[in-house]
Amino acid sequence: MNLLKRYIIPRLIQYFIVIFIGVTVVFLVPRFTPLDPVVTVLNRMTSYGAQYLDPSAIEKLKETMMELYGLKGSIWEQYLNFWKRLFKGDFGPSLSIFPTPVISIIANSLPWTAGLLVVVAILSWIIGNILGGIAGYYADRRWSKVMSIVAMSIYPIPYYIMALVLLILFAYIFPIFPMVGGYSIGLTPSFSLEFIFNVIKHAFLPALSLILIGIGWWFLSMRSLTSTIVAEDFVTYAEVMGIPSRKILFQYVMRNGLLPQITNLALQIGGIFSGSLITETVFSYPGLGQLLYMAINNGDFNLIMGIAVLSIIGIATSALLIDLLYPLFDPRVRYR
Amino acid sequence: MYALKVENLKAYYITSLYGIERKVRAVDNVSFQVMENEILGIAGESGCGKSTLLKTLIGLIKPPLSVIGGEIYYKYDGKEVNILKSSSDLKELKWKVFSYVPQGSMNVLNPTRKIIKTFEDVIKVHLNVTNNDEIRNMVGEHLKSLGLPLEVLNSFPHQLSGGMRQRVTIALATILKPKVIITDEATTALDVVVQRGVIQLLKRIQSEFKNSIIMVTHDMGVHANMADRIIIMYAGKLVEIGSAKDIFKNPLHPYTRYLIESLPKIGDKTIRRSVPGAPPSLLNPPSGCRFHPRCPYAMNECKEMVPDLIEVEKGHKVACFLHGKEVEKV
Amino acid sequence: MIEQDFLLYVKDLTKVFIIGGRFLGVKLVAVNKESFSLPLNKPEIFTIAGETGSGKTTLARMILGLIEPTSGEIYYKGEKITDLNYKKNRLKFMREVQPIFQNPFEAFNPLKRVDSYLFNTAINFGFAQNRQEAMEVIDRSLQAVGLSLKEIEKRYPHELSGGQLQRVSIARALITTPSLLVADEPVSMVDASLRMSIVNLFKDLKEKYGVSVLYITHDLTTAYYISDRIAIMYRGNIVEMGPVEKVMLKPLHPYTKLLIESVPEPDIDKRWQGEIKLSAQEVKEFSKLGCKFSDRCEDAKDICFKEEPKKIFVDDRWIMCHRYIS
Amino acid sequence: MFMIIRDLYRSDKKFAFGFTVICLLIFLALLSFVSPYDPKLWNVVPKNRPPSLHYILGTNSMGQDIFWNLTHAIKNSVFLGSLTAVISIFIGTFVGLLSGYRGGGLDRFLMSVNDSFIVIPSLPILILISSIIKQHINLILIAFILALFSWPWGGRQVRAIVLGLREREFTYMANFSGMNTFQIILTEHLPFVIPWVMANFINTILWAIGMETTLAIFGLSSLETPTIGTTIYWALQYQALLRGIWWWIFTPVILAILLFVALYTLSVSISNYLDPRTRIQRMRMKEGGSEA
Amino acid sequence: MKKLSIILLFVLMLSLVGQTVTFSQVLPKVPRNETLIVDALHGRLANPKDFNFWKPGVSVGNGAQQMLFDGLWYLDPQTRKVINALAESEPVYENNFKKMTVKLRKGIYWSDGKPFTADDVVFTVDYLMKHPGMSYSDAFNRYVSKVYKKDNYTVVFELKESIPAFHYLFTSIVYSTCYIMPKHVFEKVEDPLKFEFNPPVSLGPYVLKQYDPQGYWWLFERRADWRRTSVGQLYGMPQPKHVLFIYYGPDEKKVMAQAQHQLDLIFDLTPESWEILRKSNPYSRIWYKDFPWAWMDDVRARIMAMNLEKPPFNNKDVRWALTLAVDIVDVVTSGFDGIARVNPLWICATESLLKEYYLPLESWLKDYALEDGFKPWDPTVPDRVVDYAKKRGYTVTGNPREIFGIGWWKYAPDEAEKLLVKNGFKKVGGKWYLPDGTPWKITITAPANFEIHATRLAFAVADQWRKFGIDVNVETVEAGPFWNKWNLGDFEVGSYWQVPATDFYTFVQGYHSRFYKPTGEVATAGNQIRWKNAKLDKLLDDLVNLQPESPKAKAIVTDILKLYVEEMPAPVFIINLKFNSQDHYYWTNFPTSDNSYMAPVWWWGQFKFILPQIKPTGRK
Repeated sequence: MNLLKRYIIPRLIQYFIVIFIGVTVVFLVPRFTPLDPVVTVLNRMTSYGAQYLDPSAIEKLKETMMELYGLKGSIWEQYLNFWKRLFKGDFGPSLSIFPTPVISIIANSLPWTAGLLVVVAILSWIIGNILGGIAGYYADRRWSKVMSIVAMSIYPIPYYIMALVLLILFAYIFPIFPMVGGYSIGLTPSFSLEFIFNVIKHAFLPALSLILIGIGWWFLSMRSLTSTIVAEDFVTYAEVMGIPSRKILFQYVMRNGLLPQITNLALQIGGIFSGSLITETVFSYPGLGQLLYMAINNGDFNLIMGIAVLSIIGIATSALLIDLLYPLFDPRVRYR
Repeated sequence: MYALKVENLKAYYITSLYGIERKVRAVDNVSFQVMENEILGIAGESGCGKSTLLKTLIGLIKPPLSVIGGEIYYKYDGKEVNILKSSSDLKELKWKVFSYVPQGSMNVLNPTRKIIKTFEDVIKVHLNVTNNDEIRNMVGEHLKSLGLPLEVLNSFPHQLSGGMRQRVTIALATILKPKVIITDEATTALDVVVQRGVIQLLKRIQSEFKNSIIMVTHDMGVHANMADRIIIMYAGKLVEIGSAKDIFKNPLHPYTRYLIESLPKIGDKTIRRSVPGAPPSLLNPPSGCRFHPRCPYAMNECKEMVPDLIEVEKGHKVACFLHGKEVEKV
Repeated sequence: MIEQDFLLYVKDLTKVFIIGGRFLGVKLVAVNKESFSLPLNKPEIFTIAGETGSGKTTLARMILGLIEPTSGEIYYKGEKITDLNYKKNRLKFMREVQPIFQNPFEAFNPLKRVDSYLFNTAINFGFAQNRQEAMEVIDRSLQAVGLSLKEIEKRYPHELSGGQLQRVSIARALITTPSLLVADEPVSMVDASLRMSIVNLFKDLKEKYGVSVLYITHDLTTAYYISDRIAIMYRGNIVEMGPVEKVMLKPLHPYTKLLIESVPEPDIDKRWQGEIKLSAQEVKEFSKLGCKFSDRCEDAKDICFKEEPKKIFVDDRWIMCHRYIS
Repeated sequence: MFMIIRDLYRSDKKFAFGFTVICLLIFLALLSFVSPYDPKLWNVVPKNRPPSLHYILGTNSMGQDIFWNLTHAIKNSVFLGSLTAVISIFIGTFVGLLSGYRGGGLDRFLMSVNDSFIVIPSLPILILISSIIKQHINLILIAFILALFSWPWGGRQVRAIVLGLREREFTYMANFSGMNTFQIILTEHLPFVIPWVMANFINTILWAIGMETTLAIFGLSSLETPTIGTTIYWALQYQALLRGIWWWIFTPVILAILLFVALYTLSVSISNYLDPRTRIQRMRMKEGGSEA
Repeated sequence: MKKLSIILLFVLMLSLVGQTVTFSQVLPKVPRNETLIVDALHGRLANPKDFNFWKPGVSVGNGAQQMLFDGLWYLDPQTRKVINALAESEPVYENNFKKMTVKLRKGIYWSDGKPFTADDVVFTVDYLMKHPGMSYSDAFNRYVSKVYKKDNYTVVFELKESIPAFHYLFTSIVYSTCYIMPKHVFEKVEDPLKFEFNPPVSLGPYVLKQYDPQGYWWLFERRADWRRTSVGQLYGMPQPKHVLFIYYGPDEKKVMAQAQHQLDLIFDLTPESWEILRKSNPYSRIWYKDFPWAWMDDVRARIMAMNLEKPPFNNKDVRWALTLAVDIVDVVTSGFDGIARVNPLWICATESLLKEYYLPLESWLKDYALEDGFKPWDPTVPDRVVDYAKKRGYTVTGNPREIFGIGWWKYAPDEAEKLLVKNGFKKVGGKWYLPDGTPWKITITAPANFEIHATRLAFAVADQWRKFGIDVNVETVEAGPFWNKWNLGDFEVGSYWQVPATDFYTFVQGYHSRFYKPTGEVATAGNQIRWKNAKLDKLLDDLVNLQPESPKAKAIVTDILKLYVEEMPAPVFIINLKFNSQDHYYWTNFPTSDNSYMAPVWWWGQFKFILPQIKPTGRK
């Protein structure tokens, strides 16, 4: 009870405030711009020459659409409506592919995004941190320096180029991996071995490209974390005690270095809801990122809001969870 | 019979930072012996080089600290081993022949592991025991003999009080029953009652195992309570060595005298004075006797020549021109 | 109003901290309904002594207005400190009450020149209008601690010894000509060989300038050496309080006795015999029922474990122990 | 200043490397002022020429000299990054200092705002904003938008450090010296935060350049202004990769890597140099004083 | 870093070697040689399973309108021929265009076996009228007073007013049209806005076999009863057993896919991508066998639209001056490597329209003079482009006038200067100043990423005007904001595609001043340049009451074109280019310049009529 009152409730209040401010900002940004989804849709229709109409009929169409899209009324009314709907878990219909509900569009793509990005986040976290920890602990060795230089050089490569080069290499010149999609055409999604293997094969290049960049980042941050931990008394004392360096590296240095990285990992996993735009573009991989980009281009407020709200809730929630769960990882926070 | 012998040890900090080079003569030409079955106290102000001396004794010589000259011999299986010569010997000696209790036990235990894990690590390395139950029994026995509760083994360092952590560290340092236990200000940050407990623990360990303890602290009260012999260091040099009785009853060096006389006592309100002036910089130590700028008896020769450590009485040595005219040979 | 007769009057002061992790935090009564006072007209050195976690530093910080009490009041010359600490009055209050901190190397920002604090104090409190005037004021108070502006001008903290720095720190406090110095462990980080220079200074201040000193320490030897009265704190309570000669030479409370016996004396003829009981988990003691010392007390009775003893006045001192009640 | 650089240059290999590369890049950026071609104009040189003596880094499909365009790109990218970093660091540091020192309600308020900006998915919102204001976009505007999303990270970090400093004795000492909030956070706390701020500053530069590149790849940057990002954009537009015009596409990539490595190593060594611990150590070494 | 670049260089070297490597992987389960793989127009779709085309947000270019739906008529812009699909013949108007009778084709069946009858057509119109928010709902409500069937294969529309072009609502002219719904499916649907029409019941010769829930591909299978469709009746069996519509992603990937013969038809590439493909796949072809390769008979052309309400663009002389300050050959060669057909008039210079409108107007153009007597027409353009092509080493076969257009406006900076000076502009130190003395700055608004040719035209023209001495800035704008700016008139000069072709009749109606909206309001009728002209109104009033393709109507169109030249409201530069590459590896006989039986367009509904005419090559 005391714990609840003293810690959890204030933290929850802050959680809701942060979500509230975040969502409000995201709600307002597109609306304070000249973007008009109705005009966009109308234009797409007329520019594809879809409707051979007397111009006066287009006027009428415009009216009808305003009505249907729920864009009538002041921003304030729209804002209230938005929250009302949100509490029911409804993001409304998509405006660009009216009237498909935003939630079903998101639900359709989310598993792909989540599947790829969570695996990638965890893999690159593990690999990057282990390599970074080793390189930081043996900072004076030649190979450690080479590793650092490689990581420093891979990390800043614009991701698009990295992805494209991988694609050209392994899907075109050596056509080992497929160029498009989440699984082969003609296969039906199932839990068969064939299908799972197929999915992995399709996800391999997207994952590889993301992991390469991810490793670079974790490597660099872990290496610098390690270099401070190495100077801590308990590491020196372990050395004085004659404990072998491999053990010191893993049980003393990395164990302590990983703690702050857990928070970062949680934030990263919380952030997957906005998808990975470039990966999806280059590898034509299913996911939320491209949907969001299309939504932005088409002024699809509801879809933008849907994805952004999920993303905000995702990050805020994982920050909350990691705050609450952190004591499980760090005994220092548990007992003090 | 000595357990540890230090000869002409010179340990300097040689640093080069952003283009400035400098040499701090933290330990300058120091020789002494630690006998078997004795408690040797080392006293001195902060910055006198006593911690540096300990670092070299446990082989923790990392840049910028480097040993310029001298020897450190440990007795091991009846042989003399110079740890400055061979790093594999040093590795062999660690924890079996000498162990170390550092200052500030807060930071020397891995904050994310339970205490027992650290015991396991130490035992696995040095004794080739791999069975965790066996280790647990061993450690349990040891703690029991030291009068420590067994629950500490399943605790994280942060769950323990400062005094308990310090005692756990002592248990860790004595688990392999080393010949020499080196402690660095092991009681300084503790409250008096706890300090008393820790001192008594060390004393009991010493009387049980008959090993040697090197006890570094600036607290003369602690030395008075524990030490068999005491070394007084000043600005990187030994100025006086003698039995506890000699030092307290008959201090020869003016610095030693100041140290003892400046201490207030409960029940005694007579005016006490500090040692005048401030400790010297080891970067540019004063010429001659390093104490001469603060010494009321300073003579001309004190400013120019360095007095050698000479034996005035049996086992009582002092480096002061008031007591002998020998000049140190470099 | 009784509180107007005192320089400092502390009444039923309590501070409760919540410490520890987010899940398993413990309520910790750092100071438990404590009262004491310093006389207005006769300057004195009043020592609060105790071990780590006894609440003495918390007490000092509450008096300085750095943390807020959970309950109880502190009066300075009859005015409530909580009122004095509102923005407007804060400067006025600080002019009267100044702190001396534990670690002189911590109390001066290592990246700033030492004299900047002196100049700031002199100018901010209106004792000088410009740098020129300030120099005089500063030099005067530095002289009082046996230093001069020349010695410390443009020096960084690391260029001075702990003793010198602590004297600068005292000189800074003196600039505002305070009536009360709150000195929190002022010598514990100073080398033993230099300690007496500081301790003697407090004596001088009291005698020459009529400054009262609240001396907070765990070092009983210096406490005995300079103080007029002493309060021994244990786990948030003053267990014994009275004239220093009485309390320290004839301690009545078992804890005071243990404490005084545990001071290692620089006398090889007075080595300790036997062993003492130590507690493993101090935090638990704070929430203990009854007398907080009962677990360690050699002749604790049943009542000691159940009921918190009341304070009584015995032999010139206040004491908090069941043994003396009846 | 010059002395510091000289000392650093001599004693710190990392600094020497980073500084040399940065100087080289700055030199290239300065060359842009004597560039013989206006980077906005097309068809000023023959198209698609590989590197040669006459065209050091070759020419692109729009008839521009890659080397001279690159000098502009460096200037603009570094300007963009620096401006973003200045704004972002200024806000973040100030918020962090104030929030950490004052605590209480103000802290809760500032940190709620801070966290709200952290949870907002920045890339989509950046794309949204820049796609809307695309037509007005210029480097300064991009810098402001990027700064909007980068300050909270620094703010949190600074606050965390200040929370530790707030309880330190010198803060109390400053308080009892009659200093007010702003004096305390600026003169007492800021110096401790500076190494983080420096590291953050350089990281923000790198982040901003990277972000601009990402935005540019989607055509959302100021396309007529040569930057590392827009150079890549045009190279991709003209399929430089598949057409084998490698000198066009790899030049900005290598430049990005060089800039990153140089700034990263500089950030490590500068923040090490400004670290209070090493600063004190250094002061001690200059003046003498005790240690050991 | 060095290593990395060496590796990448190695990659590029390999890419030349690797071009011939073929690997079947996109379709492991379906025989490749029986499948046609088509680039999906809209890219990835977020609602791939929704085939209820009559909802406003559903896109049909990714296979639905080509494979599944069918309409009454199609008008092929390449040949200007009308294809009677579901209708048996062209519509018959009566009662001064207030009644339209349609005869339907017999023997057509839905893919679920139900016959197609007049009921379906009547139902479609009635149903849409009843459901506001559905496409065409507003249009039908505006025009139709009654629709009924006369018999099972005759439908009668009674209209509220006289509309000679009402049948255009059911004619696929440029992109899409009102396709016919299956009555037996939709009559059970209560809220069509929530209905997904999946699985779709098709009237076209294919059925949907499988689709990617993530919206990257759709696989269609030929109906066993393909004979019971309009396509089967008119052209015979569609050749591919399967058709796959797939979105590969950015151009690079489309190029790689076609080089591996994994993508037969591409929607549109950049010239550079086409260059790569041309060199790496000998089977790839667009339209012309040689230079300029591209298909240039699209139904829109690229203009520099000026907002005529923003000074100085409200001045005819300024507009003419800006036109004459442009060297079109320079624009075409620097911006498009010479791959372009110049398009001087306000109607697309397609293969058929060149003959129909341009050639008859040629002598008028030659004689046309500005007010000061300057004759702006320049017939030398095609020859100059050919010269450029030869210099570049390209071969050009065929008539340059047919390929590159019959001419454009002269590059005459002197005359341009004269026109400007006349209006008070000043040129000082090579820079132009407005009459009020401020430097002349023009901002060209161009699409950012979604219309690469428009963007390039903007940059190329900007280049020309800068050389002329005007400070030009090109702002590239993303799709969403671009539409907004475009429609609100928030631009000075906009680079866009905005010229009618076969749809001239309906297109120009929007320029009638009745529909005029001032800058700042949405130009719903399409007059984004805010052109208001009394003469034009008069011509339009006449046009609207004539049957679209009648000779009288054509005469009025010609008058409008002349008026346009006089006013020069927005200079038209080139016709849209399409690098819609075909791979002749598995399939051949796609429409090309030497076999131009139909527009080579896979994103229009009429693509279904190409399918029976292509031939397998027999390669496996």
